[in-house]
Amino acid sequence: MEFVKDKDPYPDLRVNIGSLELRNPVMTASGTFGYAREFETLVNLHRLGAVVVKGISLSPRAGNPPPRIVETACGMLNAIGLQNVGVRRFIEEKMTYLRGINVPVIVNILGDSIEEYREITRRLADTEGIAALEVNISCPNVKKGGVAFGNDPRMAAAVTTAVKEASAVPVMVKLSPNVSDVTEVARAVEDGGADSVSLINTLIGMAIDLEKRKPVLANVIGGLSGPAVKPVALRMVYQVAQAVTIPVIGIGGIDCTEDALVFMLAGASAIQVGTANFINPRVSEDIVEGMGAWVKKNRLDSIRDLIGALET
Amino acid sequence: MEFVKDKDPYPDLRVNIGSLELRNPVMTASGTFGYAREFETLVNLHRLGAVVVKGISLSPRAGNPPPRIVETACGMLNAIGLQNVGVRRFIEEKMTYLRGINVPVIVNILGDSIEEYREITRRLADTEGIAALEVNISCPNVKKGGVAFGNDPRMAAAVTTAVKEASAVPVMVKLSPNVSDVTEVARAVEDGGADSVSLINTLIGMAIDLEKRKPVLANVIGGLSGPAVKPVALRMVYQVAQAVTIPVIGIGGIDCTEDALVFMLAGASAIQVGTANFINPRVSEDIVEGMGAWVKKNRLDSIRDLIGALET
Amino acid sequence: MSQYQEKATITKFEQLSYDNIRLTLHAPLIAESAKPGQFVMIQTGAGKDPLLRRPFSLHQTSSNGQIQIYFKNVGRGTNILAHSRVDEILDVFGPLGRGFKIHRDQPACLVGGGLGIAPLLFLAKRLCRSSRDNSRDLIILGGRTKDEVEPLVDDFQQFSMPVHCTTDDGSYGTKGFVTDLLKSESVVANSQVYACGPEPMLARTLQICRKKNAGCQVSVETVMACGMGACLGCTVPAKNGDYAHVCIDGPVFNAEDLVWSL
Amino acid sequence: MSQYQEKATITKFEQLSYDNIRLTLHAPLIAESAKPGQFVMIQTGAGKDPLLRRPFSLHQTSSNGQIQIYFKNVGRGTNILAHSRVDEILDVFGPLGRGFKIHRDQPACLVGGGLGIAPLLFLAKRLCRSSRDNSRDLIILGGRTKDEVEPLVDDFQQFSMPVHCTTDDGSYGTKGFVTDLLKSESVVANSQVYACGPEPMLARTLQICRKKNAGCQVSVETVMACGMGACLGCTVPAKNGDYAHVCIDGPVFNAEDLVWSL
Ligand SMILES: Cc1cc2nc3c(=O)[nH]c(=O)nc-3n(C[C@H](O)[C@H](O)[C@H](O)COP(=O)(O)OP(=O)(O)OC[C@H]3O[C@@H](n4cnc5c(N)ncnc54)[C@H](O)[C@@H]3O)c2cc1C
Ligand SMILES: Cc1cc2nc3c(=O)[nH]c(=O)nc-3n(C[C@H](O)[C@H](O)[C@H](O)COP(=O)(O)OP(=O)(O)OC[C@H]3O[C@@H](n4cnc5c(N)ncnc54)[C@H](O)[C@@H]3O)c2cc1C
Ligand SMILES: Cc1cc2nc3c(=O)[nH]c(=O)nc-3n(C[C@H](O)[C@H](O)[C@H](O)COP(=O)(O)O)c2cc1C
Ligand SMILES: Cc1cc2nc3c(=O)[nH]c(=O)nc-3n(C[C@H](O)[C@H](O)[C@H](O)COP(=O)(O)O)c2cc1C
Ligand code: FES
Ligand code: FES
Repeated sequence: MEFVKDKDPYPDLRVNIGSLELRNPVMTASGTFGYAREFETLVNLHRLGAVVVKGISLSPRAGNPPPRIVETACGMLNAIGLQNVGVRRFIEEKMTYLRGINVPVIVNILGDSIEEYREITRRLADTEGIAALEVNISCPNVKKGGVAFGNDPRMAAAVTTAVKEASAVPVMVKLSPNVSDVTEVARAVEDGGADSVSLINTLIGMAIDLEKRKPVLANVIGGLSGPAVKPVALRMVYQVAQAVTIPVIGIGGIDCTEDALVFMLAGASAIQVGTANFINPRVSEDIVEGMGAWVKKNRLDSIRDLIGALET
Repeated sequence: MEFVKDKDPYPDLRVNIGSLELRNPVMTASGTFGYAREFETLVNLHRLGAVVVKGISLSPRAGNPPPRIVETACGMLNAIGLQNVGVRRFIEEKMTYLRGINVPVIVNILGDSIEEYREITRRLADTEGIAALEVNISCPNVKKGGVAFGNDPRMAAAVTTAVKEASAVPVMVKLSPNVSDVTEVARAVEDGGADSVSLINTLIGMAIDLEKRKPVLANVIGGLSGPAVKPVALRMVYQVAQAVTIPVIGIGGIDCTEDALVFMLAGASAIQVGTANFINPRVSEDIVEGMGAWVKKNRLDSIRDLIGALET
Repeated sequence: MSQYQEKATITKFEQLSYDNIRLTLHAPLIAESAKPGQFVMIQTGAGKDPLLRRPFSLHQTSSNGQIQIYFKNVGRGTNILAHSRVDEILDVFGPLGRGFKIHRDQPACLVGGGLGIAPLLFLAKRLCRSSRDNSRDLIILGGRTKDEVEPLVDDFQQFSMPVHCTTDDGSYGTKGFVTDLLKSESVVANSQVYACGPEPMLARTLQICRKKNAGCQVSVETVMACGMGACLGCTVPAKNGDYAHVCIDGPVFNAEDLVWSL
Repeated sequence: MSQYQEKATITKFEQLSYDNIRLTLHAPLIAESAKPGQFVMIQTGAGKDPLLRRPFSLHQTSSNGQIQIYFKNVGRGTNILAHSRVDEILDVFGPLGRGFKIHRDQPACLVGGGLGIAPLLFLAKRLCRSSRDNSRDLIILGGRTKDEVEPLVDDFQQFSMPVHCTTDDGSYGTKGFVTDLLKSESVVANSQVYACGPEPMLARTLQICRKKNAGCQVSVETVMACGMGACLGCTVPAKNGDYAHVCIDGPVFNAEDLVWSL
C-alpha cells in the first residue's frame, strides 16, 4: 500500500501490518497493559500505534491460585492462568471505553479447542471498533490451553484458518518460542491464512523456593518474560522474518527505543512492549517519542526504511 | 550402588552418576573452565566433584572470527565456534596435566557426523584418566554442527549408541534446550544407551548493533548463557528428571549454592557451573563449601536426600 | 484517583535500627493526593537486576511535598535502598491502591505489628486531624524486639491517642503480642480496628474483632509486579469465591471479605 | 604467574576530567606482582546487570599495596565505577595478561592516545627505575582535547624522559596526532616503541616504526568475558593465520604478530 509523503513536521513513523495501517510501530503486549484504561492517567493512549488487550476466552476464567508471579534475573515468571472476564463481558464492559480512546484496538483471543477459537471470533466479528485479532496459540500457563496448538504446525494452521474464516478483521497469530523450529510454525500459520505473526510469547520456566522445597508458583511452571529473553526473541524474529512474507511483530524484553529499533532491523514491521510496562508505565509512549527523535537525527524518510535493514 | 556411611567429620556430599561416584555434585561446565589448568592458581581443583573440559573434535578447530561474545541482560551470548586443539593434541598436551589433579575428568566431545563421534570416542577409549564422556549434541554455534543431532530424537539416539559402543567409560549426553519437547530427546538418548543426561546447553540468541546495523557477533547468532536462562534450565531439568530413570545433571545460570541446591531439588544428581566461572573464578569451590555448610545446618545425612525432593 | 511517576529526591535518611530504615522523599504530587493505607512502587536500582519495582506503604506525607517510607532490609531491593543517600533520586510511582476507610463516628483502634506499623502513622495523623471525638481512640504497636517499636513511639505520641506497646521478648513495653493487648485492652465495642502486620497477627485480630463485634480493616501484602492492576499477579482468595487483587482492591480490605486460615 | 582475587577498598577517587576518572585501590597482592601492560578485571556492580567484569589496564602500582586504574565513563559498567566512592569495596581480579617486554638496551619511546595513556605511567616508572641509559627515551601523549592529556602530564614529568603532547584540536600541546609527532620527532633508529591507544593509531604507529626500523609493542583491546583464557572470546586474527587471545597472549603484542588494516 502506498504512503503519501506526510506533510506534518513530525517524523513519519507509520507502518502497515497488512491492511492495517498504524501511526507508529509501538503496541502494548497482551496481558501487560490490562484493558488500556488502567494506563489512561499515565499514557497518552492515542499516541500509541495500537493497544493489544489481555487475552479473552469464551467464558470468564478465574486464573491460577497465588503465587502467580516471581522475579528472576532480569526477568519474571508469570502463571496468571489467563484470568479474563470472558468475551461477553469484554464486549459489554470494556469495548465502550476502548472505542473512545482513538487508538487501534487489537483483541488477543485464546481457546481450548478450534471450536472455541471460532466461536470467540464470531462473537467479536460484529463488534465495532476492533482493528485486528491476535491469536494466542502459545500461552504456556494453562495445561489444556494454547501450548498444544503452538507446538504443532498443523494444529496452529488449523486454528489460524478457523479464526480467519470467522473474522471480520485482520488476523495476527502469536507464536510460541518453546519450539524446535519457529519458522516451521510461522510458515504453517502463513499458509493457514494469517495476515501477520507476532512473537515471542513467554518461554516456559520455573523457580523453586529452597527453604520451602516447593515451586514458587502455585502452577509449578510459568512464562518467562523481560530483558532476559530478548536475545532469544530477537533471533526468532530474525529467522521468521526471513521465512515468511507476511508482516512480523517483534516482542520480547523490549524496554527502550534502541531495543525496539533493533527488532525492526531484524525484520519486524512493528513491536510490542510487555513486561517493561510494569517497570515504567510510560515506556510505550517514551519509545514512540524516542523513535521519532531517532528518525529525525538519522534523517530517515520513514521508520519503514529500517524494517529488515540489517546487514549480514 | 551402596554408600558406606562415611566416617570423616565432613558432610556427605557424595553422589553417583551411574557407576561414576563423585565426591560432590559440583562440576565445571564445558567451555567455561578451559582445560582446568587455567584455574589452578585460583581453585583447589581436587575439591571439585568433576571437571568437564572444553569440547573436543577429531581435528583442531580455529573457531569463529571475532566478535565472539557479547553481554546481554543477566547473560551473555557466545559464538566461540567450538575452537579446540583436536583430540590428538588434547591427549598429548592436556591429559598429562589432567591426570595429575586428582579430580574426575569428563571429556566433552562433538562431531559433524556419527562417524566423527565414534572416531573421537575410539581415540579416547585407550587414554588413561578419563572418568566419563559428555556428548555435545547441541552446540548451536556451528552451522553444520551438533544442533541437527540434538533436535532430532532419532539422530540423538544414534549418536549416543555410536559413542556408547566405542566408549570405555560412562557416557553423559548433553541436551539442547532449543527443542519443543526436551523429554522426548531425553528418553531417546536413554533408550540409545546414555548413562546420564546433562542439560541445558545454550539457548540460541542474537544481538544487534543499532548504529552499525549489524549483528554484534560475526557468527550472527550465538548461545545464550548465564542467570537469564536459569528459569528455563530449571524447568527442563525438572521435566527430564521425571521422564528418564538415568541420572540428570543440571546446568544453566547456576552461580551460587542456593542455585545448585534448587537444581538438585528439581531432580539433578549433580550440577555444572558455567558462565559464573568468568565472573567469580572461585565460584565452583565456593559452591562445594556452601553445600557442605547447608547440609550440616539442615542436619541432612547426605546431600543425596535432596535429589528430586521437591514437593509439588 | 490519579497516579504519578515522580523522580523523587531523597531528602532525609534515618536508620531507626540496624535493619529498619526511614526514607524521606520529595514527591509533591504523590504527597498531595495520597491517603492513609495507600502505597508507592519504587525502582530500587539503576540496572535491570532487580527488575521490578518494590511496593512500600506511605508512612507519612507532609504539606511541603515530602513522603516517607519505613522499611526493613530483607533482600536485594531493600538492601539497595538501605544504602541510598540523601540527594540521590528514586523513581517513585503512586499513590496506589485503596487505603483505610475512616469511620469518623467510631472509636479507632490502630494495631501495627513489625513493619506493619508503617502505614499507621499516616492514618493516625488523619484520624486526629479530622474533627471527630478521639477520646476513645487507641494505638497498639508491637514487634519482635525493642528496636522494632521504640524508635517510632515518639512520632505516635504526638497525637492525643494513648499508645500501648508490646514486644515478643519483653525488651520494650508489655511482653507478648499486640493481639494479647488487643484482647485484654478495653477496646470499646463497635469501634473500628485498623490493622497491619504479618498474616497470623491479622487473622488473630479478626477473631478478636468478631468477638468484640468491632469493624476490622487490614492491610495485606503480596508479591507485585505492576502495582496498578495490569499484571493480575497480586491475587489473594476472596470470601466470595473469586480472587481479589491486592494492588487495586486493596491493600486495605475489610478483613471479612478475605479468606483466612484461622 | 599467579593471579589474585582481592576485595579492594577504594582509597582515592580522582575525577581528572568530566568523563575521565582515576581510582586508587588497596590490592596488595596484585600491586606486588603486577608488571606494566598487565590488566585487572573488575566487578562493577553488586547485581547481575551488568553481569561480566570489566577489564582495565594497571595505571600505576605502589610499594604500599595500592593499584590505580584510569578510565573513561563510556557505558554501564564504567558509569557505576564513576559513581563509586572512597571506602567502597570492589572485587578486583589480576594481574592478568602479558605486559610490555622491556628492552633495557634500546631507547624507549612511549606513545599513548586517549585512554591508551593509562598503562604507560606504570611502564615509564619501571623504565626509569631499571638501571639503564634513559637519555634517549621519549614520551608522547595525545588526546582529542586538552582534558584528555593535561591532567596526566605532571605524573609523567616526574621521570627523566622528555614529555611531548598533542591534541586533535590543538587545545593543548602540538595540534595533531601522536603519530605525526612520532614521525617528525627524531625517534632514534633501533629504539623500542611502546604504544597504546585506538586501533588506527596503533596501525599508523607500526607503519612508522617499520620505516624507522624500531621495535613496536602495542597494547590492544577486545571485549572480554573471563580475562584469563577460559572463554576463548577475546580473539584477534594473528599473522600466523590462527587467532590470538588478547587476555593471555596479550594485551601487549609485538605489533608485527597481529593483522592490521593499514
Ligand atoms: C502493598 C505493600 C506494602 C508494603 N509496605 C511495606 C513497608 O511499608 N515496609 C516494608 O518494609 N515492606 C513493605 N512491603 C514489603 C516489601 O515490598 C518487601 O519487603 C520488598 O518488596 C522486598 O524486596 P527485596 O528485593 O528487598 O526482597 P527480595 O529479594 O525480593 O525478597 C527477599 C525476601 O523478602 C520477601 N518478600 C519479597 N517481596 C515481598 C512482599 N511483597 N511482601 C513480603 N515479603 C516479601 C521474599 O519472600 C524473600 O523472602 C509492602 C508490600 C506490599 C505488597
Ligand atoms: C585489556 C584491556 C584493558 C583496558 N584498559 C582500559 C583502561 O585502562 N581504561 C579505560 O578507560 N578502558 C580500558 N579498557 C576498555 C574498557 O574495558 C571498556 O571501556 C569497558 O569495558 C566498558 O564497559 P562499560 O560497561 O562501561 O561499557 P559497555 O556498556 O559495556 O559498552 C559501552 C560502550 O563501550 C564499548 N566497549 C565495551 N567494552 C569495550 C572494550 N573492552 N574495549 C573498548 N570499548 C569497549 C562498547 O562497544 C560500547 O560502545 C580496556 C579494555 C581491555 C580489553
Ligand atoms: C503478566 C503477563 C501476562 C501475560 N498475558 C498474556 C496473555 O494473556 N496473552 C498473550 O498472548 N500473552 C501474554 N503475555 C505475554 C506477553 O504478551 C509477551 O508476549 C511476553 O511477555 C514477552 O514480552 P516482554 O518480554 O516484553 O514481556 C503475558 C505476559 C506477562 C508478563
Ligand atoms: C563461552 C562458552 C563456551 C562454551 N563451550 C561449550 C562447549 O565447548 N561444549 C558444550 O557442550 N557446551 C559449551 N558451553 C555451554 C556451557 O557448558 C553451558 O551448558 C551453558 O553455558 C549453560 O550454563 P551456564 O548458564 O552456567 O553458563 C559454552 C558456554 C560458554 C558461555
Ligand atoms: S501487582 Fe499487577 S495487578 Fe496487582
Ligand atoms: S577473555 Fe576469556 S579467553 Fe580471553
